[in-house]
Order: sequence, then structure tokens, then C-alpha cells
Amino acid sequence: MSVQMDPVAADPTSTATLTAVAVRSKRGRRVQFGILRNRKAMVGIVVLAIFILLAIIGPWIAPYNPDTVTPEGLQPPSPEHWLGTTATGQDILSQLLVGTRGVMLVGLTAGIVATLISVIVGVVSGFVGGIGDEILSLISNVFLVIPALPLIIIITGLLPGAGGLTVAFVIAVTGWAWGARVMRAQTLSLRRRDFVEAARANGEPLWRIVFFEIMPNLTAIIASGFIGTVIFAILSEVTLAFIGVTSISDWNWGTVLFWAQSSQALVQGAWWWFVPAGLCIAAVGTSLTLINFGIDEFVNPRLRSTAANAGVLRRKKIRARIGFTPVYRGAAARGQKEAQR
Amino acid sequence: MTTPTSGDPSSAAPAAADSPSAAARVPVIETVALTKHFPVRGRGSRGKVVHAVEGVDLRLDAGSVVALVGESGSGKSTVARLIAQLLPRTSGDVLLQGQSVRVRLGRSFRRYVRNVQMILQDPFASLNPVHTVGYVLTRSVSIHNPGLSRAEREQKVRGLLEQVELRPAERYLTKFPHELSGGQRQRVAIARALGATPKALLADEPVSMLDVSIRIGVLNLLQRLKKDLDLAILYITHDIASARYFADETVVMYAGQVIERGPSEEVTQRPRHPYTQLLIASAPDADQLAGREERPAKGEPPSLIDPPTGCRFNPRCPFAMDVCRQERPPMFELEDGQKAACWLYDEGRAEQRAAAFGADAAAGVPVPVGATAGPAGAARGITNGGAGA
Amino acid sequence: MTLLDPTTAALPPRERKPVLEIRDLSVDYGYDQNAVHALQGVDLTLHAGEVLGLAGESGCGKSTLAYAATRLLPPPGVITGGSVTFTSARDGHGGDLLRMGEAELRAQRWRDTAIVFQGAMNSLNPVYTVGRQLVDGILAHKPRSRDARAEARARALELLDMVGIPKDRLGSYPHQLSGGMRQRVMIAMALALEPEIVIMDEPTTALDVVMQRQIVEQIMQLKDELGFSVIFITHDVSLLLELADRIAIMYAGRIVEDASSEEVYKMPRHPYTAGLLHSFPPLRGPKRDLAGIPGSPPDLVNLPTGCKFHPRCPYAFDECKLTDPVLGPTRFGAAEPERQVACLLNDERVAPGPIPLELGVRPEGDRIV
Amino acid sequence: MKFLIRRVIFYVITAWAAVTLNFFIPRLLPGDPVQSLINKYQGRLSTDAIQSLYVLFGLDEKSSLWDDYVKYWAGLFKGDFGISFTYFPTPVSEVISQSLPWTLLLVGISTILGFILGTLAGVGLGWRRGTWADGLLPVANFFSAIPYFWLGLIAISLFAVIIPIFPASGGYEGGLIPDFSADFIGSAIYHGILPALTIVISSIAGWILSMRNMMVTVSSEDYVTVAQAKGLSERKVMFGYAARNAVLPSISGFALSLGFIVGGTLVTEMVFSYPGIGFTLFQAISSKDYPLMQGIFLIITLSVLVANMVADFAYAVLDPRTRQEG
Amino acid sequence: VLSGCSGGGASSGDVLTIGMPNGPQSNNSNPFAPTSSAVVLGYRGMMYEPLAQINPTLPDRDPVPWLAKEWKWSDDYKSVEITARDGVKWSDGEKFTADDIAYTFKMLEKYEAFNANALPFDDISVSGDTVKLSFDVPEFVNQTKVINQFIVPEHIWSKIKDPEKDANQKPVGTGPYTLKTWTQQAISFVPNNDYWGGKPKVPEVRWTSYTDNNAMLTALLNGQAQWSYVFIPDIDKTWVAKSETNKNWQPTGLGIDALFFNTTKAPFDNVAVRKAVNMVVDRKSINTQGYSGFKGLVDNVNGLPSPAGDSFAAPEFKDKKAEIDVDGAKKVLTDAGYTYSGDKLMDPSGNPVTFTLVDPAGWSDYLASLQIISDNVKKIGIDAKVETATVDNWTAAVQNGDFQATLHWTNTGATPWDIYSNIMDGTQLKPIGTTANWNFGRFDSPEATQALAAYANTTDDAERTTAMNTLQKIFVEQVPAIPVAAGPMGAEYSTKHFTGWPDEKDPYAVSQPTQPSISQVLMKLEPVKK
Ligand SMILES: Nc1ncnc2c1ncn2[C@@H]1O[C@H](COP(=O)(O)OP(=O)(O)OP(=O)(O)O)[C@@H](O)[C@H]1O
Ligand SMILES: Nc1ncnc2c1ncn2[C@@H]1O[C@H](COP(=O)(O)OP(=O)(O)OP(=O)(O)O)[C@@H](O)[C@H]1O
Ligand SMILES: [Mg+2]
Ligand SMILES: [Mg+2]
Ligand code: NI
Repeated sequence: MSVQMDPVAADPTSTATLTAVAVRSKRGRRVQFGILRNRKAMVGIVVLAIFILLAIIGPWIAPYNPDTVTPEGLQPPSPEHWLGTTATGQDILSQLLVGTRGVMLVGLTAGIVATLISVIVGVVSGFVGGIGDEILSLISNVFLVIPALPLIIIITGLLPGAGGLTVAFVIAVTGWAWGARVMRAQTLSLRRRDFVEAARANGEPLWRIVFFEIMPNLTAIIASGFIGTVIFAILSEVTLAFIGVTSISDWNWGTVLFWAQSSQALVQGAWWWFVPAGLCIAAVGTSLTLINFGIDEFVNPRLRSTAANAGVLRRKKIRARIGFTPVYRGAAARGQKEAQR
Repeated sequence: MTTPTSGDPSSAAPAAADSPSAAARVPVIETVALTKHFPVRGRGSRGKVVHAVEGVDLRLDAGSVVALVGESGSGKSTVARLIAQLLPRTSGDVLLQGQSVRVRLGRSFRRYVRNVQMILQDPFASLNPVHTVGYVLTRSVSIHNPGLSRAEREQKVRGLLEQVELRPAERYLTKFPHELSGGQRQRVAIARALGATPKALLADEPVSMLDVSIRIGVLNLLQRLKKDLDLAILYITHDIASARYFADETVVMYAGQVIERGPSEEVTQRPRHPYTQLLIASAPDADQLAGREERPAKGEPPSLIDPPTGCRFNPRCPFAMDVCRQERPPMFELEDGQKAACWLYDEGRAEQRAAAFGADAAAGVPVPVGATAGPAGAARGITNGGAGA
Repeated sequence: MTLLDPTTAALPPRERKPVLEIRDLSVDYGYDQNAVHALQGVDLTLHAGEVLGLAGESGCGKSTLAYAATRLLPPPGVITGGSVTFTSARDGHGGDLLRMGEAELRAQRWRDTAIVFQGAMNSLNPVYTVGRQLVDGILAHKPRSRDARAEARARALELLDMVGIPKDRLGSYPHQLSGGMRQRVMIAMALALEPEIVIMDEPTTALDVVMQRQIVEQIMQLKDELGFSVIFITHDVSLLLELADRIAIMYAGRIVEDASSEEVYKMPRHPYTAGLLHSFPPLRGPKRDLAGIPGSPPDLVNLPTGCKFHPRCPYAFDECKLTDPVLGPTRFGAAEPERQVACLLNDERVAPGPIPLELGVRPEGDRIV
Repeated sequence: MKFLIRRVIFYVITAWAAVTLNFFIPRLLPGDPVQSLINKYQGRLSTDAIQSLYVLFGLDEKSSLWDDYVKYWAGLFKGDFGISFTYFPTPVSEVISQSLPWTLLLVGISTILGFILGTLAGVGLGWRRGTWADGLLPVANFFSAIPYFWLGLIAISLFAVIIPIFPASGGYEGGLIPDFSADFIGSAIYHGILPALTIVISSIAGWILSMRNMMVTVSSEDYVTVAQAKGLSERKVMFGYAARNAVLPSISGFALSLGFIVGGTLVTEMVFSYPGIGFTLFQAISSKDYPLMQGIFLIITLSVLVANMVADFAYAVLDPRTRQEG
Repeated sequence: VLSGCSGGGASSGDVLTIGMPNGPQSNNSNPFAPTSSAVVLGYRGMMYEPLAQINPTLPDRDPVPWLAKEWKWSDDYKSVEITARDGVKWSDGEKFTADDIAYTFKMLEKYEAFNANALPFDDISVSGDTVKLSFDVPEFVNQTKVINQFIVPEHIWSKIKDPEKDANQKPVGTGPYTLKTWTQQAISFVPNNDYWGGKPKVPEVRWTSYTDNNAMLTALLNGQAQWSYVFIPDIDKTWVAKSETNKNWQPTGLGIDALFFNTTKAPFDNVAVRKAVNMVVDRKSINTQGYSGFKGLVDNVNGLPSPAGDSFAAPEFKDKKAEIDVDGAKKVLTDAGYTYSGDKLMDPSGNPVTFTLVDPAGWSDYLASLQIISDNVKKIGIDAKVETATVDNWTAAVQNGDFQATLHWTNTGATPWDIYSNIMDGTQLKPIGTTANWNFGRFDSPEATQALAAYANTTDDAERTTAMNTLQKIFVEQVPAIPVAAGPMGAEYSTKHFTGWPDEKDPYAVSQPTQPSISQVLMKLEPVKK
């Protein structure tokens, strides 16, 4: 495909972000550190950390065995069962706790694998150009046009014993194309940047140019692509479990919802069976978007300055606007003025 | 689309005419009829090309500086990139110490690069924002001196920084490009190029982005390096005054072709080609505050896809004759090693020449614009006098 | 073309009418303690019909000044004090731009003060034709009427013609024009409503000298025809010397010298100005030594105490480290009523001795003792 | 010309590859339509029927995969997608044409609505960055992170069961016959509100976020400042200068999502018993209905491709920079 | 519970709305195609009527003559003579004759695809108003399948070129209703004014297909549907208790869900383990929790559901219920050489006894039941894991004998023969690794095989009873499978607008709307007087 007409390549965002990345990531370590100063990102990180912790220790702290069937079916939340019980008397809190691992594992694995594929395909295709690019673009376009969810359903059916990891891989295999496309566009514009040419002129070998000159500049995009894929993977996994396509004996939140749905929990008024799992998914998703937000704001200095200073602005009642520079005659400014005079 | 090259191949090496000894020396870099056409992309432009560089002959000798000037888009950077082998050439040849080279990738490319280093046009874009100065220089050193021990490498990097006057070296090693001023970045780029201990340095507008005070620092540095390391330097610039100041020879390009060349002093003080004259007249000059000659400087640069026939400057040239529109002028040799590709310098066109440049010019020495006007005496003197302080 | 505009040059200095008075303008980038104080107490006056040059090295705050004066600074810029008073030379209307409300400011913009931005490529909306962009600027300031649009179109054509662009380019998109043409479109656009002030921020830096010359000449010609005042920003001192009536030299967010261009060139009063003048090689005449300015540009976040230039100043004395000089009259006082400089050497109370030779050239040609 | 041809070739190859994959992947699945049918009824369909079903579906004679493939293509060129197993002997094209319009309407309208609302909100939020408006973002985030089906089910139980103001399922009132009467259209709209709302709510955040970020980036472009400097009205600057440029990158995303409209949102249709194509596809998959699967895949694939081409084209129209002069 | 939300007549007394959770349908009323909406949704019975109405939940009742005035089987059950009813008209006005009956059976013979019961026809002949069908083998166990066959009009079907691919969008039948309109959302029927049984009193019947159980239940609850057969968990609370007009009647037929043991693989190759497991499985909690009370409880030791199977029970097993007996189970095991190490059961060679229970992912009632079983067997020290597979993998594994234990259904027949044959029939026996249609557990008992053959083929009733008793004895002693639930054949319905439904008190027909008996039910329904 021709480079010039490619909508993504021509896409002003990509260049804009790119410049931003270039500007930001030079802060090196400071980027990672700085992201912690972003309140939104901080909230996201904390929430995510909690869930990751639960993913690790969930099975140990679960008060009951999530599989154990008891006669106390469909109990509303109580001191014994904080989140109530299922129709078969299983403890829902335990199911959620044990299920966190499955969700996190699939989300992260799928995110990592898909990001890996998209980076490799995208960067190679953007960097190599020519026929290799055409072929790789073709492949990613094919994966882009094939509807993902049905494909996942089919492939999951194809593989025996579709456990968590299988699902993760399937999601990854079907979900990398968009990322690759973005990555390709970025690489394409990076490849033409002077510092790449300069490295070449200086005699850097090709592989080093790819890995040490281009890739570091893609980190922010890779990171936000990764986060996007993780969200996509979690939602896909949960959806798959919900429609009963994947194994439901591995506990995850989708499985909980599957059981709730097939026992018609909502009609029976058992909201406690249905609502918490949904909220957990939304919470993880939100935390990831918040982190992504933080990355975005960090990567894009224009977003960052006001975002970081929102509090100060509010306190000083300054409205940062384009085209109407605020005039702030605060005490600090005047004092400094007088000192100077 | 090939263009007739200038008649006499030996004239490709202007320095040769100047000093007989130089003729014997092999130039570090020589280009012969270097040509580059870029294919044009887009609908309905099949087979069309941008005639970015056509038939350019250059010669870079050790310990000398050649300045390449010309308007924006005239192909200066392209020439440098062709020499650096960053672009494949369409035709013509590039000789490194008399040997034709055409390398693209891999080991042979790196071997070539060790001898010929390029500094890219934009110091803000040519350093990777994610790497420290230390990383950049260490890489350059280790690529070109594979066997070095760690300590030796560090030593060498430090040496490089000091060479470009970034002292103390330690302070700069851990800095990221954004923490450096434009001039400092430019110096890092130069240091990186020197890491390869090249024989030739292609400096593409190393100062265009800098303001005057920083600019002069970089130029002085290059000057020193030229002397100390016996470098051959190609200095590409828009700043004609700095070409005069810094380069031994100046080559003027217009629309992909060389239209005038000669010792810098001659070219800047007595430009022969109407374009060069326009260029020099256009340069801001504080010493020429009054009495600037109003010279119609109308017109846009020509399209390089369908360049004008004959002399490419003819649509804008106030002296254009019929022959200018039909035939491409060869390089006419003038005195003092100066050459110009303008039909006015054809043997049989003294009359036209006189009509164009006035009576003085009839002898072949057109009066440079403003050269007759005296310097603003007092001011100049005083300013100069205080310069040492 | 001539150095000094005959109309203004002919006027006795006192009678020149100020159209824009910038007083004590301070600007920060950032909102908290870590803010960059990009401008600190800048005073500057633009007179009717004058070309005021603003020079100084990259990053000293020239653009900041231009944008702050028009309140177009992008976030995180914030004006922390001062006033910018516009007074029409034609009918006397005006006011402090920093205290105007949004509607008032909108109305004032372009009609009174127009601005030509640094990069022409980015100053034009890539998705509209240049014609449309010219027209909407005009329409925004005209009462709505049936044939306002047709009139605006006619005016747009006239403007293009004025800056030497063929009329059929009205329907072109910005990317279809060369850099020089885009820059001229921007100039045409700035002149659309015949404003009294045109601020030009490095309108030619990206162009080659031939194109730069074309554009500069065009601006000067239009200025002569239309009689507006210009603030011309560049770091190319030689260009300024050529075309400005008066030059203000900036250093580290302050104006350090303000004088007519001839005076600046011949008799610099601030060591930084003198250094600048020694930094560009002459195109003609004998080659001269180029010293440049030692040291590196100041870090605005971490400014030195006292005079901001002292670490690089060859004439610095102890007091320079402590006291930040204020823009004021030169040591020659009444002999140079129109000049101002911010250098302690000009303060007889603290200066250690006579002013150095280089900075002490007398208006009459002899020196102070 | 050359560019156009290359583009067309590219799309043709993509289409071929996608269609071929669509053909082979379903066939790799274990099991067959008959077994699926038996399993589906868990004993309510006697196993005696197995043989008769094989005969009915024409699966009693085995043909090679390759022959099927060739036949499939031959059929495609004649516009014949084959006969669905699930709805035997209804032709695939008929099954699709029954459900496609519903999906197109529901998902189409809500996708477009989501895009328009999200983009408008994004414009506003981006323009008013740094004000209280930023507080809306986490809320939008939250909704975008909720799984579709969960939102749908909660919406049903809230607005169809607890406070029954909307119907819980279906595309229109059962007694009506689909035609263009006011009754029918009214009923269709009424039934579409709840599912459309959930789609809009959960998709809107994405558009808001991307538009807002673009808006912020674009707002600091010089031409926006110039527009302000020209004294243009706020609305004109915001929409004509900032939003007009900021929306460009969203276009390709939007085109792609338009393409996926045809695929429907499987889960939404499932949850709301909406007679759309997404659910039909799910059924086709679970009953190994290859012809139907292929048919729907083909439609989806083609519409995504077409949407992509439209995006290319729209981009060229909206962004004069990509328009090349001949 | 009625909501005015959807306006229309859906919930008024003018229309009887029937819903089924079967997903989108296509306009296809071909009564032969198992994929047509007429069959999938089940409205076939409203137009196409059977020769006789049978009640599979009460197999000992005599079938009710319907389109056949009478029928008579030969002693060896190899042929039957069927007499057509007089005065029946097709809905297009044509007269119904014996030729139509013959033609229908000829179609079954001709089109293998239509012969869903795989009836082995030998000859079909008509004489007057009598049709004679003869078969290659005795059809004792299939007799109801023959007389329950619906009949199509010859004058229509003989003109259809390719009946297998015909959508039959304008169906002509003898039934009490005729198709008015067919849309994706609703299939409307109006009374057949010439119906031979009189004019039905329900003015309009409308069928709707909902995508899944949830949607179906929601529709039932808000009154959009009044009659359905759908799984409802905890049905008494969720449905019946919601309104006093909400009714549920779920009689069961002779078809069960059973835990099939793979008798060729450890640990279930040892009958002691099968017995012990059988003794600890908690059928009640499987019924209430696993199946949410929806499917019928099967706790007779002979595995036959009540009351349908009661008349077949051997004297020694009559009313004998399976009881949980953990100690007994342990004893069975230790007697057979099993030992305990702590709580863990060890087989005679000293390895712990474990097994895996498998069923397809998504089959929630099966999986929940397996979970309960795995919980139950912990009591006798066995560690059992529940695993899921995709439907296809599971099918393949079960058919190939590649499993240890799985919950699977059996066919539903007119006699218990189907149940026992599906589980124990040696004629279905296939080696491990090849596809078996039944007897997945590879239960190899020549005695059972022989008894099954005898039951199906004998002409002697006493011999048949003996065979049945033998089968039950083997089933109880060898435990080739554990029956856990019986397939219900009932329905949920609302008496708010219509009354006259079949129920426990008056089980005149099966209440399921998809059964041929729908015409019986519809003829009994009456609008509630307001
Ligand atoms: N990769 C390319 N593809 C197509 N055209 C190109 C390419 N690179 C350069 N050109 C064209 O070749 C011509 C020469 O460009 P070049 O960059 O060499 O000019 P230059 O003299 O260095 O200009 P400047 O002074 O602005 O740097 C220009 O018209 C440019 O548009
Ligand atoms: N957004 C910002 N945040 C922080 N500092 C800024 C910002 N924008 C500008 N500055 C700083 O303010 C100072 C003045 O910048 P300004 O653009 O006015 O310089 P200038 O004189 O116009 O330079 P140039 O000649 O390069 O255009 C610079 O040192 C710059 O680093
Ligand atoms: Mg260049
Ligand atoms: Mg600036
Ligand atoms: Ni392409």
C-alpha cells in the first residue's frame, strides 16, 4: 500500500503523538516517575495494584471453596457470605476472589502477546517497507476485517480444553491487527526522522537502529496499545465465558456472570450474584483507562501541563484557554515584581 | 533526463587550477556528474521525477572547506546525502580517494562511513531524544573502534567532548538532547561524526537554526577541526557571509545544478552569475544600510519536476536571452579560478554582458552590487576596534 | 528603500504618538513555584508608523512578548502583571488589553492589532482554502449583511494581489502553496482589516535569503502605503539593522537595550548588544575577527542573581552579581533622550570606573572620560 | 491511476484472503451440524433422526474440502451463498436478508449516534480542558469499561422489569407485520431505544476520549491561535478550526466501526433478543452452520473492506492535504 | 404483572401468546424438516395432526384416536391397519382421505431425510378408507411413533417438486388453526372454521421465539407470553409464586438424564465403585440445586421416572427409592478390597481413587449436578473433578468412550426400552475409540442385550414382562449408570386469560405446546369471562 495515502500514516494524531513521545520520553526515567504525580493515573495504578494483589492471594484469602455446594442457595449478602451465595449455595465472594487470577492472567497474557505481535509486525512492516510491508499490511488488514469475536469463538472451539491461557492466546492472535497498524504508521514516520538517518550515517547496524533508536520512541504508544489490548482481552474473555463458549470451571468473573445468567439471577432478584462481578470488570477496566490516560497525558505535554496543575489552576481561579491568556495578578507575582523594581 | 555536463572534465576540480601541487593530490571525495531523480508519488504522476540534483561535480580536499550555497530546495542536502551514501544515486559517481563507491548497507557501508561522516541539517531532529550524549558518543566510538576496552572508550568519548569544547566532559555525558542548547546539540552531532575519525565531514547547514552568537562558536570549531585533523569539509549553508568567512571554495547551486563556483572571496565579492548576484544582493547586510540597489527579485523557484529548458534560471533572470531558454550553459572559466554557467560569459557575448552589468562588466568583471559603496567608515572602525575587548 | 521612514523620522521625537505601550509586563510559563518566568517587567513603546525591531538570542522571550501583548500565549503561559495599552493613532480609541473582556478583545483583535506568526505552515488551517480563511477573518468584524460575503471576497482578491500572489490562488489549500507564498498569505491576512499594529514574529526565518528579501521589501512597501506600525521579531540582527527604525534587544526575558537601529549598530551601550554585533561575519569589506559571546544562554528556570548577563559579561564587576539593573537612561543622559539600557555600567553610583571604550562611543563621536 | 489500481488490488487480495479464511476456519471445527442439532435438544430429538438429518443436509456423501471450496467460489460468483443448515432449507441469503436490516438500523444508528455524541462531547471537553468538564472523563471511562451485556442486562432489569417502561426484548411488537406503517415504525423505534442506549453509552466514551485528546493537541496548533487572533467567534474557532481538524483521525476509526456494524453486536442482540445478524451468527457457529457462517462472514468482511475504502475516500475529501493533484 | 408497555393484544384475552426460547427463526413451515420453525418452535401441531394422540407421560393410557378412527397392529407388530376418520377437511376445503395417510408414509419411505424415526417400511397400501403399513421388523417399541405420525395433504405435497427443500410457507393442514402471518417476531394463527372437532375458542394464537431462557422468562413474567416450555430455576418462587394465575405442570416421560460410567476404565470398571457412588449420590439436591427443581426427580432404584414408569416396574423394585448410605457404600468398597488411607479411598493396588466428571461448557444444569456429585463422593473418600469441554469435543469423547463419567440423556420412548437400550444394549457396543451411538459406557452384558431383544421382538406379553424385570435387575445390580433426572414434558402457562389447561388433576394431554397434543389442548381452552 502506498505510504502516502494510508489514512493512519497521514493521520495527524500519529505525528502529533509522535512528536510528543519524542519530547517526553527523552525524560527517560523521569517519565515513569512522573506518571505517579498524575492523580488520575495514581488512582488507576492503586486500583489495578489491588486487583493484581487479589489475583495473587485471592485463592488463599477466599473464605470458602468456590466450588463447594451448600444447601443455602441464593442467600443475600450476610456476615457469613459477604456477597451472598449462588443458587447452589456457593460463596460468591470466594468465586470472585478466586476468579480474579483468571481475569488478570488472561488479560495480561493476551495483552503481552498481542502487543508483541503488533510491535513485531508493525515495526518490521514500517521499517522494511517494500514487498515485505505490503505482505505484512495485508495480513494485518485481513485480521482487521475478520470479525474478532466470532473468530475467537471458532478458534476456542477448535482447541481442546479451552482454558484461560488458550483463550488468552486466541484473543491475542485475533486482537493484534489494529495495534500493528498504528505501530506501522508510527514506525513509518519515525523511520524518516533525522535521528534514524543520523544513526545510519554514523554507521549503526540495522538491528540496533530498530531496537535502540526506533523502539524506545515507541514506548508510550506500545504502553497505551498494551493497556488497550488488556482491556479488550478482559472484556472478550468475560464475554466469552458469559456466552458459555469457554471453560466455565476455571473461575473468572465471566464464569460468575455465566452462572448468574443461566440461573436467571436478575429475574430472581439475586442482584448480589450479578452486580459485583460486573463492577469488578468495570473497575479494572477503568483503572486501566485511567493509567492509559496518565500515559497519554504524560506523553502529550499539552495535556500534561494543565492536567498536572489542575489543582493550582482551580485554586487560583485561572482558566487556561487558548487564545485568551489568563491574567493573574496574584500576590506572589506582584511581590516578585516589586522585588525586581 | 541527463544534462550536458560542463565541457572540460578537469575543470571539475577547481582547486587544481589554483595550485599545481593540489592537482597531484588525490581528493578525499570527488563526485562526477552526480545526479539524483526522485520518483514522484501520487495520482497521475506516473514516470515523473523530481530532478533534485543534476550533474554535480565536487571535489573535497583534505584540510579545506567547500561551501555549498543556493536557494532552498536546490538540492544541497541531497548532494550531501548522496555522498554519504544515504541515498542511492541515479547516475554519476562518487569517488573516495579516487575509488568509486556505491554502498548501501552492511559492512561495506560501515567501512565507507568510517571515512565519510555527515552531520544532518537539523540539530533538533538528528539526535534521538531518548539517548544521552554519553550513549550517542560511546556508540559512535565503539562502532568505529571495535577493539577498545571500556576505559579506552570512555577516554575517547571524553576526548571527543573536549574537542568540541563541551567541557567539563562529565557534565555532558549524562545529558539528554533536550537539556542542551541548539549549539551544544550541534556540537554533539559534530563530536559523534568525529568519533569515526573521518577524512571527510559533510556538514549540512550546521548553523542555520542557531542565533548569531552560538553560530560563530560552531564555525570556529569547524575551522579548528579542519586545521587540526586535516579534514575535508563540505559546508552547506544559506548564510553566504559565513561561507565567505569559513570556506576556501564556494559552490553555488540553483535548481539542482551548479551554476557558479570559485574561491569564496571571489564568489562572494564578485558574483558572476545573475542568480549569485541576486543571492548576495538579497542577503541582509548591516553595512549596506543605504543605497541598496533595487533589483527585481520576483518569481518563484522553478519546478524540479518539469524544469525550465536551457538555463534553469532563465524565467527569473533579468538578462535572459533566447539562447538561455534553449540551451543549457556550460561552465565558463573566468579569471581567479572562478567559473559560472551563464551564457553572458560566452566569448561572443561581450555586448550583452556590458548591457547587463554596465560598462565595467564588459571586461568580464561585473561590478558586485554595493562593492563600490564605501563601508560606513566610522562605525566599522570603531566596532572593529573594540572587538578584542 | 530607506532606513528611516521619512514621515516618522521627520517628526520631533516628543511628538511621536505611542500606539502600543507595554508597561511592566511579566509572564510565567506554568502555574506553580516551578514556573518559568519568561518575561519580567518588560517596558516597550511602539509609536505610530514605526518599525520596532525585537532581537535577542533564541529563547530570550521575543515571541512570548509578542503573544503576551496580544493575549495569545498558549497554556501554560500566564500573564502575571503589567499593562498593554493600545491607543489608536487614528481616532484615539483603545484601552488596556489585559483588562478587556472577551467580547471586547475579540472585536479589537485583527482590527487594531494583527499578528503574523513564526511558522506560516502551521498558521493556516490546512483544511480550508486560503480564500475562505481570508474571508472569515474579514466577516468576523463586519456587520452581517446580504453582500458582506461578496465584498469580503473582493477584498480577499485585492489582498492577494497586494502581496503579489496570483488571484487564482484564492481557491488553493495551504499545502498547495510554497513556503514563501504561505507567508505572504499570512501577511495579506494580517493586513485585511488595515490594522494599526502588525506584529511579525520571525516571518522570514524559514525562508532562503532571496525569498526573505522579497517578503521584507513587500512588508516595508505596504507599511509605507498603509501606514501601520510594525513590531518585527527576529534573531537576525543584520536584517533588523537594515529595516527597523528602533531596536529593542532582549536578554533572558528582559529588554536590555532600546534605541534607534543606527545607534544600536554604531554605539551599542549594553555588553550583550556589543557581543551580538561581533557575532556575525560581514558579507562585504574586510574580514574581521569574530569573537562571539562566551558562555551559554541562561537557563530561565535557574537564572543567575543580579544582572542576568553577568556570567558572560566581559565587563562584569561585583555589583553585577547582586543588583539586577533596570532599563533606564544611558550614562549620556540628556544627550541620548531616546535611548534606554539596562546595565549597571550606566549607573554612575555603582559603576567602578569609566565606561569601557566599546560601550562608550559618544553620540557626537567622542568619549566620556 | 497506478495508485488506484494498487489500492484495488490490495483490497481484492485482502478480500480473497479473508473469504478463504472464512471458509476454512469454520471447517476446522470438530463436530458437524447434525451432531450439534442432536446435542442442542438434549434428548428431545431422537437419535433415530441422525441418519435422516445427514441425508437432509446432504452430508451423507463426503466431498473433499477442496471441492467444497471451489463450489463455494462458484456459488459466490453466482450470488449463491448456499443453504443454511440451522434453517434448512432456507437459503443463506434469505436468512441474512431477514436479520441484516435490523442490525443495520439498530447498531448503525447507535454507532453513528455514539460517534456524533461522543465526538461533540469530546470537542467540548477538549476545548474546555482544565475545567470541571474534566471530571466527566472518569465517568465516561467507567462506562466504557463495563461489558456490553452486563449493562444491557442491568438496563433490562431496571427499565423493563422493575420499572417497566421499555420492552425487554424483540425488535417490534409481536402482532405487527413489518411494513412502513407508523405503528410499526413507532414500535420498532420503541423497541430499539433500550438496546441502542446501551450501545451508545458503552461506545461513547471511546469517541469522547480520542476526540478530546485530538482536540487538545489541535487546539494548540498555531492556526487555532491565529483564528483567535483574527477575532473569530468562539464557535467558529472551536468547530471550524479546531474540531474540523481534530476529527480527521477519528474518521478511520469510525469507518472501521461502521464496517463492523454489519457484524452486529452479538451480545447486545443476544441480551435483547434482537432479531439481528450478530445473534444469527452466534447460532450459526454453535450449530456448525458453515454456509450461514460463511455468508455472514462474507458480508461482514466485505462491509469492513468497503468501509475502509470509504474511509480512504472520506479522508481524501475531508483532508485536502491527501488529495493529490494529477 | 401485566404491563401496558407493549400495547397491542399480546396480553389481552383475544390472543393466546406462546413463547419458546429458540432464537431467531426463518419463515419455514415444512413439517418434515427438523430445522423449520414449525418444528423448532413447535407450531406444527396446530396445523398438522397425528393419526392418534398419545400421552408420553402416561404410557399406559390408550392413545386417543385423532385423524385415524382406529388402527390395529398384527400380533407380531410387523404391520398395522389404519382407518381414516370421516368428515375431516383440509384447511383449503379438500377432503381428507386414507390416500393422504398413505401418501404421508410413502413420503417417509421415499425421502430418507423425512424418516426421523427411521421406520423400516416394507409396504404401504390403501384399500377404501384403510391404509395398511407393513414393516421389516417388529415395531412394538415404536408403535406410538407410527400412530403419532402427522399427516400432510397429498394434493398439495404431490405437486411440490423438492419437498426436502420446500419452505411450505402456506401450510395446509387439518388442524384447528391456520397460519395467518409469519414474521420474525410473531407467527399468528387464526381458527380453522371448518375444523372437524368444532370451532376453537381462542380467537388468535401467536407464537414468538425468544433468544434465550432469560428473555423468555422475562416475557412470561411481564405477560408478553402466556404459554411456554422453558427452564426456570426455582420455578415455584420465580414463576408460580408471582401470581396465582401462573401455573406450572411438568410431568415427565420415559426419558432420563443419567450419569454414564465408562465401564471399561478404572475406577468404574469395578462394579463396587459404581455401586458405592450410586449409594452416595444425593438425587434430591441434584434435583433442587443442580436442576433448580425443573427436571423431574428420579429416585426409583430402577431408574424409571414416576409416574410414567410405574407400570413397568418389576415387583421387587416397585416403590423402592434410592437412599443415601455412606457407611453402606464404604462397606461395599472395603468388601471389594478397597482400603482407606485416612479419608482417601485407595484401590486394591493402593492407588487413590479419583475420577473426572465431564460435560460441555455452558450446560449449566448438568455441570451444577456434576459439581454436586463430586461433592457427594468426597464422603467416601473419592476425589472427583468436574471438567468442561466444548460440545463437539465432549460429543466425540463420549462417543469414542474417552471419558470416565458424564451426564447424558437417553431417548424418550413409549416404554422403558429406550432408556435401558441406550445404556446397556450390546448391539450398540463399539470398541473404545470408535464412534458409538449409544451405550457410551461400553457396558457389556449379553444377558441385558438378550433381554432387550426379547422385549422388542416377542409376541408374548409375559415374556416381555420377564425381559423387563431382567433388565431392571441388571440395571440395579450392575449400575451401568446413575439416573438423576427425568425430562419434563410440561409447560408454564397462565390461567389469567384462558382456562382449561391440562394439569395433575386432569392430565388429558401433555401440556407442552410443541407436542402434537397441542390441538387437544387448544380445543379445551376457553377465554376467561370478564
Ligand atoms: N526523498 C525525497 N523524495 C522526493 N523528493 C525529494 C526527496 N528529498 C528531497 N527531495 C526534493 O529534492 C529537492 C532538493 O531537496 P534538498 O533537501 O536537497 O534541498 P536543499 O537545497 O537542501 O534545501 P534546503 O536549503 O531547504 O535544505 C527538493 O525539491 C525536494 O523537494
Ligand atoms: N510552554 C512553555 N513552558 C515552559 N517554558 C516555555 C514554554 N514556552 C516557552 N518557554 C520558555 O520561554 C522562553 C521564551 O520563549 P520564546 O518562544 O518567547 O523565545 P523566542 O525569543 O521567541 O525564541 P526563538 O528565537 O527561538 O523563537 C524560552 O526560554 C522557552 O524555553
Ligand atoms: Mg537542505
Ligand atoms: Mg520565537
Ligand atoms: Ni498503500
